Amino acid sequence: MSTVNLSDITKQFGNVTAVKGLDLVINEGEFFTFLGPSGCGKTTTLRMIAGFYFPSIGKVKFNNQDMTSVSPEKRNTGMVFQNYALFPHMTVFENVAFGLKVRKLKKTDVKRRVEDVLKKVRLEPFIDRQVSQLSGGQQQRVALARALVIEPDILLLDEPLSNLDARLRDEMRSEILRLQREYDITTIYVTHDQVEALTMSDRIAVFNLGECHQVGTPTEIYNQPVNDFVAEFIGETNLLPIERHKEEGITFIYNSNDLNKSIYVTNSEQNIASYDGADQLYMSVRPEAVQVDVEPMEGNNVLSGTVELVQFTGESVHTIVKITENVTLKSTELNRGPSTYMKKGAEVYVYLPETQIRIIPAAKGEV
Amino acid sequence: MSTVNLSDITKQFGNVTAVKGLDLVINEGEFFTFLGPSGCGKTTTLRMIAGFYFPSIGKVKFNNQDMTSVSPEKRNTGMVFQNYALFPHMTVFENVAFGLKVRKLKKTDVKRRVEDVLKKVRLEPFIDRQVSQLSGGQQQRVALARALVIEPDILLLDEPLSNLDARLRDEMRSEILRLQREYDITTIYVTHDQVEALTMSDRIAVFNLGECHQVGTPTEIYNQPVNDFVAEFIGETNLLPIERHKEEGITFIYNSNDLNKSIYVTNSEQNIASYDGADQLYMSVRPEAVQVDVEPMEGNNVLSGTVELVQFTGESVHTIVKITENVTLKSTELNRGPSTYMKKGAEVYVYLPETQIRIIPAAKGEV
Amino acid sequence: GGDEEASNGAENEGSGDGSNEDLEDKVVVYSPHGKDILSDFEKQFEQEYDVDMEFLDMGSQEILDRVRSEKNNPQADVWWGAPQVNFDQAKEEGLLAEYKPSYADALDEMYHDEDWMWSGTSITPEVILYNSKEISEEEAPKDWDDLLDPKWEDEIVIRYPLASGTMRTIYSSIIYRTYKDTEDPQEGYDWLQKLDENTKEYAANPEIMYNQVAKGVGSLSVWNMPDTVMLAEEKGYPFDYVIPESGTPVLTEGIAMIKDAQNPKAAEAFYEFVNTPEAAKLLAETYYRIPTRDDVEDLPDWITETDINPMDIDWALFQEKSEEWMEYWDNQIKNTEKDKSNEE
Amino acid sequence: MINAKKRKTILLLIPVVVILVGYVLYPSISTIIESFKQNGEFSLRNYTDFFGSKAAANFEALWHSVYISLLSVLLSALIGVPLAYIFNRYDFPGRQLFSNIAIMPIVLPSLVGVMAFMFLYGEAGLVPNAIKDLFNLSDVPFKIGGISGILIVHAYTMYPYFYMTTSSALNNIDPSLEEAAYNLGSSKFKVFWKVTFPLLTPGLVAASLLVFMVSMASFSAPFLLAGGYRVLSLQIYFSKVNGDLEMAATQSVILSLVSISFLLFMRWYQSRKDYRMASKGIGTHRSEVNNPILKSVMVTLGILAMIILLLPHATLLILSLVPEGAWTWQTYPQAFSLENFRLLFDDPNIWDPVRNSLIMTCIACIGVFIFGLITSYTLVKRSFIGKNLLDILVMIPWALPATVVGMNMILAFNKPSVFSFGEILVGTFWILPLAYFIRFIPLVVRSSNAVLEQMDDSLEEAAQNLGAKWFYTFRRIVVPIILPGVLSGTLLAFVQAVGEFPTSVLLYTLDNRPISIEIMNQLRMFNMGQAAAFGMIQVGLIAIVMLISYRFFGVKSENTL
Ligand SMILES: Nc1ncnc2c1ncn2[C@@H]1O[C@H](COP(=O)(O)OP(=O)(O)OP(=O)(O)O)[C@@H](O)[C@H]1O
Ligand SMILES: Nc1ncnc2c1ncn2[C@@H]1O[C@H](COP(=O)(O)OP(=O)(O)OP(=O)(O)O)[C@@H](O)[C@H]1O
Ligand SMILES: [Fe+3]
Ligand SMILES: [Mg+2]
Ligand SMILES: [Mg+2]
Repeated sequence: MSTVNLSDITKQFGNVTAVKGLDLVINEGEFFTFLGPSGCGKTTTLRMIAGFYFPSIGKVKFNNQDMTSVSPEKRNTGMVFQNYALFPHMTVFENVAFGLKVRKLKKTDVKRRVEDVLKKVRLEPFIDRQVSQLSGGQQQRVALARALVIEPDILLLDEPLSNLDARLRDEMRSEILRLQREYDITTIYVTHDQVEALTMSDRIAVFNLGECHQVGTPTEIYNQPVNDFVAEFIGETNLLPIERHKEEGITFIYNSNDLNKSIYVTNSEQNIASYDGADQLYMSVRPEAVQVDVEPMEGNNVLSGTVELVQFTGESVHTIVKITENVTLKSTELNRGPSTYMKKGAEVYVYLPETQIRIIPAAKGEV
Repeated sequence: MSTVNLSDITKQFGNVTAVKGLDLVINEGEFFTFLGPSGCGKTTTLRMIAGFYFPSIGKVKFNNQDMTSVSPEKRNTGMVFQNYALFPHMTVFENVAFGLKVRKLKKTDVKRRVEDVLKKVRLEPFIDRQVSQLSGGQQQRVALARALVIEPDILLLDEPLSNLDARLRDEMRSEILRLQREYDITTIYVTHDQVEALTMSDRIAVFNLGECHQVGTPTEIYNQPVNDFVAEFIGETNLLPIERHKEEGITFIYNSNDLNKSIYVTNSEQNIASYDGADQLYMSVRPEAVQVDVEPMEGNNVLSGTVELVQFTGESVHTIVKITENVTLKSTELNRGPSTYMKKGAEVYVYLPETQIRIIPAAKGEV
Repeated sequence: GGDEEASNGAENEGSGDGSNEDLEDKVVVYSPHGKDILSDFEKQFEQEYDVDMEFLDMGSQEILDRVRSEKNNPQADVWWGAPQVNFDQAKEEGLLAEYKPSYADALDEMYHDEDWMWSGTSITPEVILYNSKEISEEEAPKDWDDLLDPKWEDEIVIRYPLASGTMRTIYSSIIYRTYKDTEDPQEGYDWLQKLDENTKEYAANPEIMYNQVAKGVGSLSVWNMPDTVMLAEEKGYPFDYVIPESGTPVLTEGIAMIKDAQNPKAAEAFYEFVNTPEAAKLLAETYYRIPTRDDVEDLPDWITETDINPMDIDWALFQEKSEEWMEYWDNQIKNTEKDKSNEE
Repeated sequence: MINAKKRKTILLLIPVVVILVGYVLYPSISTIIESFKQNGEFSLRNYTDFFGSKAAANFEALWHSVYISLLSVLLSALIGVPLAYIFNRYDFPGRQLFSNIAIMPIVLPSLVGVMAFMFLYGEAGLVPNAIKDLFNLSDVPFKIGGISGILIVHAYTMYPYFYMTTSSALNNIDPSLEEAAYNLGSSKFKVFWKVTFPLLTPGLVAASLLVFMVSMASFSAPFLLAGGYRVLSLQIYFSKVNGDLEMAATQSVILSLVSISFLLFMRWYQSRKDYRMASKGIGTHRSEVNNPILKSVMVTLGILAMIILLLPHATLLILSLVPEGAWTWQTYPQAFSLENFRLLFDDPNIWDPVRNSLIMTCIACIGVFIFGLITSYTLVKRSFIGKNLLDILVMIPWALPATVVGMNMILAFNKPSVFSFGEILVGTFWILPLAYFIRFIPLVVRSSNAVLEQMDDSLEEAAQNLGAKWFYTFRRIVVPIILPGVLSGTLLAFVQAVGEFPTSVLLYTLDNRPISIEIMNQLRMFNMGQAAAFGMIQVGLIAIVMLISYRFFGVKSENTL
């Protein structure tokens, strides 16, 4: 178990800057997730921690010990690769035992520890199989066991679930979490699946274009995004450009040109992100906060429109409402049976609760 | 545009039966989905329609014309492969033009039609790129364009989105739907992602172990599954074995041994699936129908338990409640901000609405 | 040579001057003579001297390549067997050492180098070879000029001259016949031009040439007498030969010492040994080689009974001119189409 | 700061560069220097001569060489690719056996092999005469010779390169690509021509390279079958025969330059397009073929081809069974006996050459296996400046004519040098294994490159991440994974080294005379039958080695390259 300390890390490949001025502290025993779209530098950062890349600028420290130029085999990290990287010519046992044999453990110790960890990942019956005879999910668990058995200080996982189907993915998520808690290892997890990130992590760092935009717990990130990129990338949202108008007690009033209307927002840390005077501002409302009704509603933040599309996803139903030519809003309701679905083309009223709107600046430094 | 008629199809590989006695009619212009877990025979069925496999028993008809043993190049189907199968040595233009050149169209016609279809999939600027220089989503659209440009009678898609990340997947879904509507082609779509199946399809066939369990519209399948396999595979559900007890007006009463309690269910087609006397019965309640409260509730179907886990997924919050040693129930609520989340360990009451429970038999023919 | 033979040396009776104490332990011989001759001589030589003879058996051209490449660190002591053109070339490149054998007097001056860089061990007169199944003795051409008769069109198979010392010598001799008077090779070129017209194909190596003549693809060739006799008598080829009446080039096969050899004394012993009258007789009787020495008695009939009319040859001129002549032939005369049959 | 990775790259490069420089570049330099000398002084005369006074002959030879090499590439491809297609795409009884036979031509000893061809297809050959007698023709219907002879022999002996690369490439092609083409409505032929064939490009490029270079440097076929036809490799020989060594060196340099240009051209050609399959391992479905007529046509063609391919071996066998004198002027052999074998076995030392060849080839193969592995690893998995140069260096022993390589070796190692540890190597046992080693580096490196390129880098990283040092990783992960491919490359090197003649004849000593020398000497003594018998021993030896490596190491000849 270690803390990981990245200070002011920049990594360049030729003239591509993959990571820019990154500062991060990952605490002991934490489940920390790097989240971001493809190509934002997640893998690069992870590989710098593992020692496969060396930062162009900056320092990597484990427990205040400088590891910046230490070679990978001396770092004692356990990595699970996106494609598992299992050794195809070895059995399950040999794959898992590899790291222990390298450490010159006694044969009996190796056997005991491999059996232990395989029991933990529930693969004991497969111990003598060739890895090619395992299903995707099983292979993933072998990779996990192989990384865990050496009792690494830090566990690194690079999109380990991205090739699995939805059901298996669900299963593996709880498996990974269970094992992480059990071994209590500092874990860094890379993904671009936000549901995965939100359900599993203690804290999340959201990346874009080589920069880290926000670090926080899942609910912080989802409920209080610092800018439009984070709001849009994490979960679905309705995003509208707006302008600051005036203050009325605990309520701020913003103007939306697109809607040609004022929007009222409760003035609280929850609802207003910090921004500068120069920033372009957006209002973000999550679909599940948007209330749609066929009955007329009174009060602030009520708009009217027509239902453009009703989308059934099983658990919930999305209703997409067209307000003006340029603005459509999405609302999500739990599925309560077909009788409760809106009809396409219906005239409806849409209410955006003042306490559920968040005002955020545009992300800086975008290209 | 064609109808596709599969009658009594069985396909055997050696002594593996991949598909068993399948009867299906797919209507003109329909968006039809094969849904099922890995290895259930979806691909095999699709490939029999495309002509890459020949059924061991049974007939494949397009528009009442027997195609059972016609070779693939004479069927005029357009297939999008799971791995796209783009020709790596050709540019985007050459890939898309391939099917037209085979048909010996004039050069100018080829050019016009390729440009048309590339405009439709929004890839015109990339027309002269090598396919390896495209991102996953763009490659997917090239594959789609290549299949569409020959104006096939039937469009076949084998898990086209399974390699893409969540965001791209969303985007591609609407793209595919838009194009299918625009060209109005009979489309057969294979997936094991239920959200995909539910949001896109006109009708869905649910497969398991080579057999088709249910055919219906997305809401039918989700709200009125015919057996426990379908209920469990499509969406999340709380499933409990129960026994028929008695009838009380419009309400049926069932006994759950696990809960040691009676469960009341409205007697309607919505709530009670057809079953035989001999069948093992289950009650299925969707998490979004389960209501959880810290305040005591009165009436039938109210249980009490403790909160075991609260899982935040962004849009919604899952609360897992332990009722007895063997029974935990999952409840889903929309995210209304951290203040509304349950606390782990809290004593709570759980209500299962009588109108939202569905009684289903165990699936037959399982191994 | 194997060690088992070395022990035989203990019982050697000593020979000649019997001064083999100063001889080195071994002698290395490069030779194209083939395993039969070489092992035969190895046995005899090792019996006589307490010296281990080692031989490497390879073609003359390869020997030259090798000796040349090993110039700075010679591995061989003696080079036994090669047409004199090869020796002349080696001499010019400074690869050989001078040695005048004890039997020098028995050699016609035609059969040794003027500086004693090499000396002849056997002679090979060139003859017209014909397939005795296809052509009767009467029909066969009697002289070089008869080969130009149009009736032999497409009947002649010739070993490709550029790759063969023997053939180069024959071609040069033909040119030299007139050149020695006119100082102009043109007449000779014309002759070769006509020969080329009658030639069916050029064979790349002797085996192919034998095969093509034996099977009747062609029925005439020019080749050396000893090989022709050997093939007919030993291997059952339907060959017979005619010695051109007007004279024929007689090639000398020789032996030479390698410069800076590691075992010079043993080499000298070997040099002497292979050309004793007994050895020459053995070579003639068993291996169809005509000796150069004029003091060998009781030679087989096929040698004594044939009347060879040696052509008068200026070897120094050959050495100087042959490259130019052959290049002319190669570029101006040779009909590439005939390299090897007409193509289908 | 030099990071850990760079340090290791440098450590790896040191042995690779030392060996390549010491044993490939250093010997070749003497040829280059020679080419710039005229009567011992530096001058460009040879080059001005080459392009000036001797231009007519040289250009003709150069043009013929290139022309023949290109045609050889084409013909070999025409035989190798369809055969590979039939044997890999159609299943029929005996397929495995036939696909092993398909590489037998490589086993044919070079000189007697060509002779066997003449006995088979020459004007007096078995096949034309059999047809003539069968149909009572007045003349033979066809015969080989001249250019057609060279080409046929080249195609016959070199098509296995295409066969092997195509086989392994075919097995790597994602079948869904072909299915996509069928689905779009194209016919079988179109699919092959427009999709399958272009996707074979990387393999075809590798094979073309090997064939082109071998044909450029090929000696026995043009020499034996068309002695007067001017090609560059023969020009070199004749220059040498004429004693013009400097011109020979110049011509060798030009020949290698042409071969290396071809190498660079092929690399450029391959890099123009992308042939990597987007995804591997999915789409393992294979469509079912049910056109019985097509299948039986293909299978018949395949079997016929096999019979034709084995005819030269059969001829060799016949030759070895015909006693002396029984097949000289006769069209057909008159008698059969084991006489030749008996004569051979009468010699108590008969097995010496076989043993020598085996030992030396094994030593060379072990060396070339280890060195090829490391070199190929460095070339494929490491990035450094001068990679292209290193790649060219690796191919030089293949681009130079074998005789030139042999002469270079003598010149380089008949005096003490650092690379020979202060010893004189010429005249020792070790010079020949060293020569084989150098000659066959390119084969092993090429075949290892192919497998290494397919190996995922993350496997090595995973091992490192688990704490394994580089060498441990290399030994336990990299080597076992790529072993099959490298072993089959080594097997190919073995097969060729056993029959290697041109360098052997220049370098062998009494104690290490190899099989090929023995065969050649029998031939020189006009013992065609015994030469053939010895040839059969060589064929048998190689067949046994192939069988053993297939049985015990699972090396499939098709995996090579
Ligand atoms: N070895 C490399 N050489 C050059 N550029 C590189 C290299 N590795 C990564 N990059 C570039 O650096 C950027 C970040 O890459 P990285 O692999 O870290 O992205 P990622 O966040 O892991 O994306 P993904 O989700 O697609 O895996 C990309 O623009 C990529 O093209
Ligand atoms: N060519 C084949 N030979 C033998 N068995 C096969 C073959 N193709 C498929 N099968 C078997 O048939 C069954 C159905 O396979 P199929 O590929 O149709 O599944 P699928 O539903 O497409 O699964 P997935 O979601 O994993 O793609 C599997 O058990 C599979 O192993
Ligand atoms: Fe001896
Ligand atoms: Mg990544
Ligand atoms: Mg499938």
